Amino acid sequence: ADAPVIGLITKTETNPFFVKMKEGAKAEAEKAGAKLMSAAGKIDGDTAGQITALENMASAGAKTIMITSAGDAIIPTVKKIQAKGVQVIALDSPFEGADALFATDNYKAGVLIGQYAKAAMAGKPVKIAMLDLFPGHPVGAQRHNGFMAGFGLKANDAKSNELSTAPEIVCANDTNGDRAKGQTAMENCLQKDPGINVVYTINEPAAAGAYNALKKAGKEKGVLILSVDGGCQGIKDTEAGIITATSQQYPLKMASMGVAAGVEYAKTGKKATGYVDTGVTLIAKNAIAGVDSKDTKVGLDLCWGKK
Amino acid sequence: MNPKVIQPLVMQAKGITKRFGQVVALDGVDFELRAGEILAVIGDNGAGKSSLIKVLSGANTPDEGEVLLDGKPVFFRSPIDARRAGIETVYQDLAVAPAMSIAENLFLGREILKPGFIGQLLRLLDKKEMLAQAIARMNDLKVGIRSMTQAVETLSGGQRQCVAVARAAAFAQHVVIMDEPTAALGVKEGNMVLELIRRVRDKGLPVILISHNMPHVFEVADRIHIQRLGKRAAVVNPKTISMSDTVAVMTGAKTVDELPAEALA
Amino acid sequence: MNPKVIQPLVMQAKGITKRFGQVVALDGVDFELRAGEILAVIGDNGAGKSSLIKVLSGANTPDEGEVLLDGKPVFFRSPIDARRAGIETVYQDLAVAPAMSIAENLFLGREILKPGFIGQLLRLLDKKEMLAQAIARMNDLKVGIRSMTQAVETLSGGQRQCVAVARAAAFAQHVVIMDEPTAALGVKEGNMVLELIRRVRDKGLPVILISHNMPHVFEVADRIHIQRLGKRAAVVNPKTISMSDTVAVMTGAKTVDELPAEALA
Amino acid sequence: MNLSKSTIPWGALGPWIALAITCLFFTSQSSRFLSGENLSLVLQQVMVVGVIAIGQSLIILTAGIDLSCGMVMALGGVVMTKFAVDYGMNPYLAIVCGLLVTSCAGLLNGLLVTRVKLPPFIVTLGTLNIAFAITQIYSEAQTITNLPPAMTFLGNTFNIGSTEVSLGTVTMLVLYGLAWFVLRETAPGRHLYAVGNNPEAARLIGISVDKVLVVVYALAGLFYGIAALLSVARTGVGDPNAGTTENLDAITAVVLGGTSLFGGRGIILGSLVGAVIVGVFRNGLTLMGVASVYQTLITGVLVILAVAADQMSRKGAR
Amino acid sequence: MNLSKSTIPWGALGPWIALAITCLFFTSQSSRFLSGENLSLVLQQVMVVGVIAIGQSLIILTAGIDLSCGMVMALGGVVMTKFAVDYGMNPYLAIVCGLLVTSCAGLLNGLLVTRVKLPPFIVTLGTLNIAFAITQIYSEAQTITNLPPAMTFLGNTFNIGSTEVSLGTVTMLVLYGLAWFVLRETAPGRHLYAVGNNPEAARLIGISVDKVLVVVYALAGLFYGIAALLSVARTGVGDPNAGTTENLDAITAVVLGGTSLFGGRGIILGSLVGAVIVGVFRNGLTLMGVASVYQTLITGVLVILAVAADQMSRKGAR
Ligand SMILES: Nc1ncnc2c1ncn2[C@@H]1O[C@H](COP(=O)(O)OP(=O)(O)OP(=O)(O)O)[C@@H](O)[C@H]1O
Ligand SMILES: Nc1ncnc2c1ncn2[C@@H]1O[C@H](COP(=O)(O)OP(=O)(O)OP(=O)(O)O)[C@@H](O)[C@H]1O
Ligand SMILES: [Mg+2]
Ligand SMILES: [Mg+2]
Repeated sequence: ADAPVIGLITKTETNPFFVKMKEGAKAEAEKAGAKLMSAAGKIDGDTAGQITALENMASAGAKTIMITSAGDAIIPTVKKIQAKGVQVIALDSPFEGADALFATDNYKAGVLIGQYAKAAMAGKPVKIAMLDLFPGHPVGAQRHNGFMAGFGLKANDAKSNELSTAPEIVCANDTNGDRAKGQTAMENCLQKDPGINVVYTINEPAAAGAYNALKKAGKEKGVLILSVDGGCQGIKDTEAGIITATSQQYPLKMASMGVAAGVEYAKTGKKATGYVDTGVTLIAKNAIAGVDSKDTKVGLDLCWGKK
Repeated sequence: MNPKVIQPLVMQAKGITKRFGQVVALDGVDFELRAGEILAVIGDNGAGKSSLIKVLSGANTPDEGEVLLDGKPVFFRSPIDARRAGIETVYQDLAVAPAMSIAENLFLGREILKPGFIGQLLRLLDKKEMLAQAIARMNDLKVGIRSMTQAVETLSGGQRQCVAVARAAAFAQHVVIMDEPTAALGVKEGNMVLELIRRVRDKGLPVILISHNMPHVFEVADRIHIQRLGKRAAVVNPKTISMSDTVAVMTGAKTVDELPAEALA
Repeated sequence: MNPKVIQPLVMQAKGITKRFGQVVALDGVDFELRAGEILAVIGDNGAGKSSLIKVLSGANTPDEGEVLLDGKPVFFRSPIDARRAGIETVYQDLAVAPAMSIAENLFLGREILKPGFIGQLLRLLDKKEMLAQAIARMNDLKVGIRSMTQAVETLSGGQRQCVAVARAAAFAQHVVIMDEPTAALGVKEGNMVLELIRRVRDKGLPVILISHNMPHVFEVADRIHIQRLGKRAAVVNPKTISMSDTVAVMTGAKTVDELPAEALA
Repeated sequence: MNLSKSTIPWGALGPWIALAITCLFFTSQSSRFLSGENLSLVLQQVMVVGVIAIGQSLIILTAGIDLSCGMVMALGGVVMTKFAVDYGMNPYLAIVCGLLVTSCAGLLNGLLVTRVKLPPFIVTLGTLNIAFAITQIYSEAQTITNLPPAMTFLGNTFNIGSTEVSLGTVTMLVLYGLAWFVLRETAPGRHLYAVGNNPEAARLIGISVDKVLVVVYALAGLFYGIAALLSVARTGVGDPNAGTTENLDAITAVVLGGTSLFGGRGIILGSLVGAVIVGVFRNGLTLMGVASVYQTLITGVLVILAVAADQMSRKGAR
Repeated sequence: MNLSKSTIPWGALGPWIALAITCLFFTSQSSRFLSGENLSLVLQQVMVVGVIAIGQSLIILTAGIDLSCGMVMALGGVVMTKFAVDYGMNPYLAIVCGLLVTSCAGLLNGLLVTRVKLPPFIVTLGTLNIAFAITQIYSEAQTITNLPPAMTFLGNTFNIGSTEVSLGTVTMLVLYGLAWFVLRETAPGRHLYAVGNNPEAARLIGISVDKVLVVVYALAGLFYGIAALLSVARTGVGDPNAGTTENLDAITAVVLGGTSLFGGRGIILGSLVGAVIVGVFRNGLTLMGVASVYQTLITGVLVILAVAADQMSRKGAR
C-alpha cells in the first residue's frame, strides 16, 4: 500500500514555534513511514489560506490533517472534509469539531508567569508593560489574560479574545511577536512611564527586543521580563538573565502525537479523540519560594529549536 | 452676414483677469462675439489666447471679471456647464483619451444610446450607429483614416487634430471655439477645416478661431481680436486692414491709435 | 549654396518600409539629404513624414531598407546612436519632460558639468552656467518667457515648441531634423525659427524641415521632398516650381510625370 | 508621455496564455489536477478574492488603488453576521445592512479622493486602518457563529454531471459577466475608461470626473460587501480576521490580469484570470506535495516566468 | 494627460506641514513627547524604514514600485550575520557580502524590468516571494545571535548635550543628504526624474532609460542592505522575520512624503518626513496610553486628517 499521507497546516511558516513543529512532524513521519505535506497561512490570522490548504490537502489525498487553527472560520471546511473520511486533529489551538486536540494551555502558560511575577515582586508597587501580539488574536488574548489572572488582577476568562486592562498596567502595545517591534514598543513604553518594573511579553523574540530597549535605557536591572514559548533561544536568554521566567510549551510533542494518530488511523481506521494537554512548564533561572518552577537546564533539555 | 447690421452679442467677457502664480496670463481682457460671425483671435505665443478661451469654455475659472452669454451673466464652474449651454471647444492640447478609439473619442460624453426604454435606462451604447456616424463625420474632413476603431494614440498628429475638430463641429448648439485647429494639418486638410468653419457659421453658429496662420485668418474671419500681453490690443476688420498692419499691432510695432479708423471693427 | 554644384549626400535612405500592425506607414521610401541644404519634407496628414524622420533619427527601426550617413550604412538602434552621430531632432509630439524646468529640458542628456576633476567625476551640474546659456538660447528665439526655472508644463503651446527647437539647434553637429517646428508658433516666433534654420544651414549643417506651411517651405527650402501615401512622390526645386503644382503633386492631383523637367531637383 | 504609457507590456491575451502555461505545467505534474472536482475547488477558493478584484479593477482602471478592500470586506462580514445573530435581524435584511456598510466605506473613500483631493493610496491606507479597528472593536475580536442558513446559501452546491459547482462560484462568474458588459457596452463604462486614461481630457470633454470616481469607489465597496457574503457563506462564520491577505492578492490578480496601474487600460475578465492563476498555483503546488516555504519560492519564480513567457511569445509574433 | 498628472495634490511643503500638525497635536497631549530623549528615540525607531524608503523613493520616482524591499532587507541581514557567526568571516567582509546580496537582488529586479519588460509590480512580487523563501530556508527560520561587536557598531550612541544620538540615525540622515544632493545636483539625478516624468521623451532625448532603471534598482538594493545592517545593529541579531511590515511602511512613507506614484515628481527628503510621521504616530499614541486597536483607528484617521489639513491650507493660500 501507499505510504499514508498526513497533512500539517500551521498558522505561519516563519514563527520558529511552527517551524519546529513542522520539523518534528517530518522526522516522526519519516520514522513511521508516512508522507508529510505541509502548508501555512501567509500571516497569523489568515483563515482563508488555511481553508484553501485544507481543501487542497484533502484533494491531494491526505487522510489525516493536523492544523493549528487561525480562527473558527475553518470549522465548516473541517466538517466538509471530515465527511469525506478525513481525520482532522487540532494542534495547539482548539476549535469545535476537531476529532482530537493535542495542545498546550496558553491561558495556563500566562497564569504561571503571572504567579511568578507576583511572587517575585513580593507586594512591592508594580508598574506593568504588556507587549502583546496584535488585536483579535486568541493566543494573544489567552496569554495576556492568563498573566493578569495569575498576577491576581481582574481579567477576562480563557474564552475571551479581548485584552483586559487594569490600573497596574501603565502601557500596552503590539509587537506582532517580532523582535524589532518589541524593542520599539518597549522604548515607547519607557518614555510613557520610566518606572515600569514588570514586562509581560507575548513571546521570546519580543522579550529579547524589550530587553534591548531596557538595556539601552540603563534599566535592565530590577525589571522582570516574563514570556511564553520555551524555545531554545528563549531558554538561553533566560539563562543569560535577559528573560526572568518563561512558560515552556512543546510543539514537537504535539506534532509527533498527531503523526502517530495519523498513522494509527491509516492502519486501523480508528480516529483519535479527546484532549491531550501536552503540558506547560515554568522555567526560571531563580526559583522563588511558593512557585513551582524548573531551572534552565531542564528547560534546555526539553526545548525546541537549535540547542 | 451683412457687416452693416450690428449683430447682437452672443458672448461677452468683461475685465477678465487670470493669474498662474506669478504669471498674469490675462490682465483685464474684454471680449465680444457677435451672432453668426467668425471671430479670429490672434496674438504672439503666450499672449493669453488659450487662457482666454479656457475661461469662456469653463475649463478655467477667472480670478476677476465676468462672462455673459446672450447678455446674461453666466458662471461656468466646469466644461460641463459650458457644454450644457451649447458651447463646444477644440483645445490646443487636444482633449482626447489616447487609449480609446476614434469613434469612442468622437462620442465621449454624449454617446448614442440604443433606442427603446431599456437602451436608455441602462445607457447601452449603439456602437453600430456611432461607428457609422463617425465614418460620415471624418469623411467630411477627407482624412484618410482607415479604421474608426483604431486607438487615437496610433494616429498621426494631424489626424488626431481632425478628431477633435470633427467632434466640436458635430455637437455645437450655440458657440464653437477652436484653439489652433489647423496647426498640425496639411494643406488639403487645413482647407477642409476652414470650409467646415464656414459651414458652421452658415448654420448660424458663431465661431471663435484662434490661429497663427494669417492667410487662414484673413480668408475666413469676419472680425479679428488681437491679443497682446494678456490684454486686448484691438479688434480689427480684415476687409479693411492690411495683413502687415495686423501683424504690427500684434507684435507691438504699432498701437491701435496709429491705425486708420476704418480698420477697426 | 550654389545649386549648380551637386553637393555630396550627407544622409540617404533606401527602400525604407515601416509597418504598424496593419498600417503601412512607409512603403519603400527613398530619401536624400545633401550637404548644406535645407530639405523640406511635405505631404498630407498621415503621409508618413514623421515615421520617415523617426527612422532617420533612430526613434523607430525600419522593417526593411537601409540608412546611410556620409555614404556609410548606419544602424541606429536608439536615438542615442543617432545623437552620437551628431543628429538632433525636434519631434512633433515634443519630447519634453513636463515636470522639469525649461533650463533642465534644454540640457537634458548633455548637462553642463562643473569644471574640474571633481565636477566631471561626480557629474555635478553647473546650474548657473546652464541657466545663463538657456536664457541666451531662448532670447535668440525672442520668446517672452519670464523664468527659465519654470516647469515646461506651465508654458503655452508655442513656448513649449520653442524649447524643443532651441535644444536641437544648439547641439547639432551633423544634421538637424525638425518635425513641424513652427506649427504652434506665432508670426513673429515662426519667422525667428525660419531665421534660425537659415543660420544653422549657413553654419554648414544640413536641415530636414517638415512643415505644412507652404509659404514657410518656399521661403527657406533648397529642395522639397514630397511624401505621398508612404512613398516619395517627387523631389522638386522650389525656385522653379509653382506652389500650386507642388500642392497638386502632394494631394495626388498631378503625378510627377506631368511636371516640367526643370521643376524636379 | 502617452506613447510610453501606451506600450502595454502585458496585453489582452497575456493572462490567458499565462494561465494556460501554468495549467499545462501542473497537469504534467499531478494527475489529480485536471479533474472537474479539483478545478471546481480552485474556483471556490478564488471566489472571494475574485469578487474583491472586480471592485479593485474598477478603481485601478481610474488610475487609483484601494488598500482597504480586504478590511472593508471583513467589516461587512462582521456587520451582516452580527446583525443576524446578535440582534436576531432577518438574515436578508442583515445582508443588505452589511452591503450598505461596505458601500458607505467605499463612498467615503470616493468622497475623500474627489472632494478633499487626497491621493487614493493615502485615503485607503487610512480607511484600511479604520475599518480594521472598527471590525475588531465591534466584534470584540470574536468570531460570530451559528449563522442562519439563509446567510450561507451561497455556499451550497449543485452538480453538473459529476462536478460540484457552488452557488458562490456562479455568483462570481455572473458578476464578472455583468462588469464586463457594463464596462464595454454602456456609456458610464466608457466614461470610466476615459477618466482613467486622461482625466484632464475627460473633464474638458464634459465628463463629470468626480461623479464617476465617487460612483466607482462606492460600487467597489458594494463588491467588497458581496465578497463578504461569499466569505461568510464559504466559512460559515463572521470572521473579524478575514481579509488580511486579500488586499495584496486582489491587486496582484488585477495586475496579473493585464490591467495597468496607471489607469485606463485593461480588461476586467483579465482580473478573473489573474485570480484563478493565483489559486491554481497554490492548489497545484499542494497537489505536488511541495512544502510551504518552497511553495512560496516557486510561486515567486512562476509568477515572473508566466508573465515573461507571454511577453516573449508576443515579441516573437511581432 | 500631462496636465492632469501634474496637479500635484501633495506638494513639496505638504509633508512638513503634516509633520508639524502631528507634532503639535502630540505635544498638547503629552508633556514627554517633545523631549530630546524621546525624539531621538523616534528617529532610531524609524531609521530602518527610513533607509528602505530611500531606495523605494528612487524606484517610485521612476514610476516603478518595489514590493520586495522588506524581504530583500531580511535576506541581507541573515546573510551578513550568518557569514560572520556561522562561517566566522571577518565582520566587515560579511557586511560587504550582505550588501552585495541585496544589491544583486535589486539588480535582478532591474534586469527583469528592463530586459524582459515586465511590470515592476509583478517582478517585485516575484522577488518578494523568492527572497522570503530563501531567507527562511537559508536561516532555517532561526535567529542568528552572538554577533561580533563590529556588526552592531551602528547601534552605538554618542551625546549631544544631554541627548543621545545613535550612529544609525546619523547614517540615515547622511544617506538622505547624499541622495538629495545627487538627485538635485548631478546629471544622473536629473536623468532619473526625466525617466520617471516622461520615459518616451527621455528615450528620444538620448537618455539610456534602461541603464538608468537598472542602476536605480540595484542602488535601491544597496540601500536595503544598509537598512539590514541598521536593523542588525538595532536588534543585535540577524532576524529572518524582519522586514514583514517594512514593505507597506516604506511605500507609505514615500507617498506621505509627497512623491507621486506616477513617477517623476517628488522630493526625497519628503520620504524622511513621511517615515518620521509614521514613527511619531506610534510613539505619540503610546505616550497617550491609547490601546492598540484604538491606535490603529486613530492612525487611520490622523493619516487622512494630516494630509487633508495641508491640502486645505494650500487651497486657501491659492
Ligand atoms: N497652468 C499654468 N501655469 C502657469 N502658467 C501658465 C499656465 N497656463 C498658462 N500659463 C502662462 O500664461 C501665459 C499665457 O498662456 P496661453 O496658453 O494663454 O498663451 P497662448 O496665447 O495660447 O499662446 P500659444 O499661441 O503659444 O498657444 C503664458 O506665459 C503661460 O506660460
Ligand atoms: N505607433 C503607431 N501605431 C500605429 N499606427 C501608426 C503609429 N505611428 C504612425 N502610425 C500610422 O502611420 C501613418 C503615418 O503616420 P505619420 O505620423 O508618419 O504621418 P505624418 O505624415 O507625420 O502626418 P502628420 O502630418 O499628420 O503629422 C498614419 O496613418 C498613422 O496612423
Ligand atoms: Mg495657446
Ligand atoms: Mg507627423
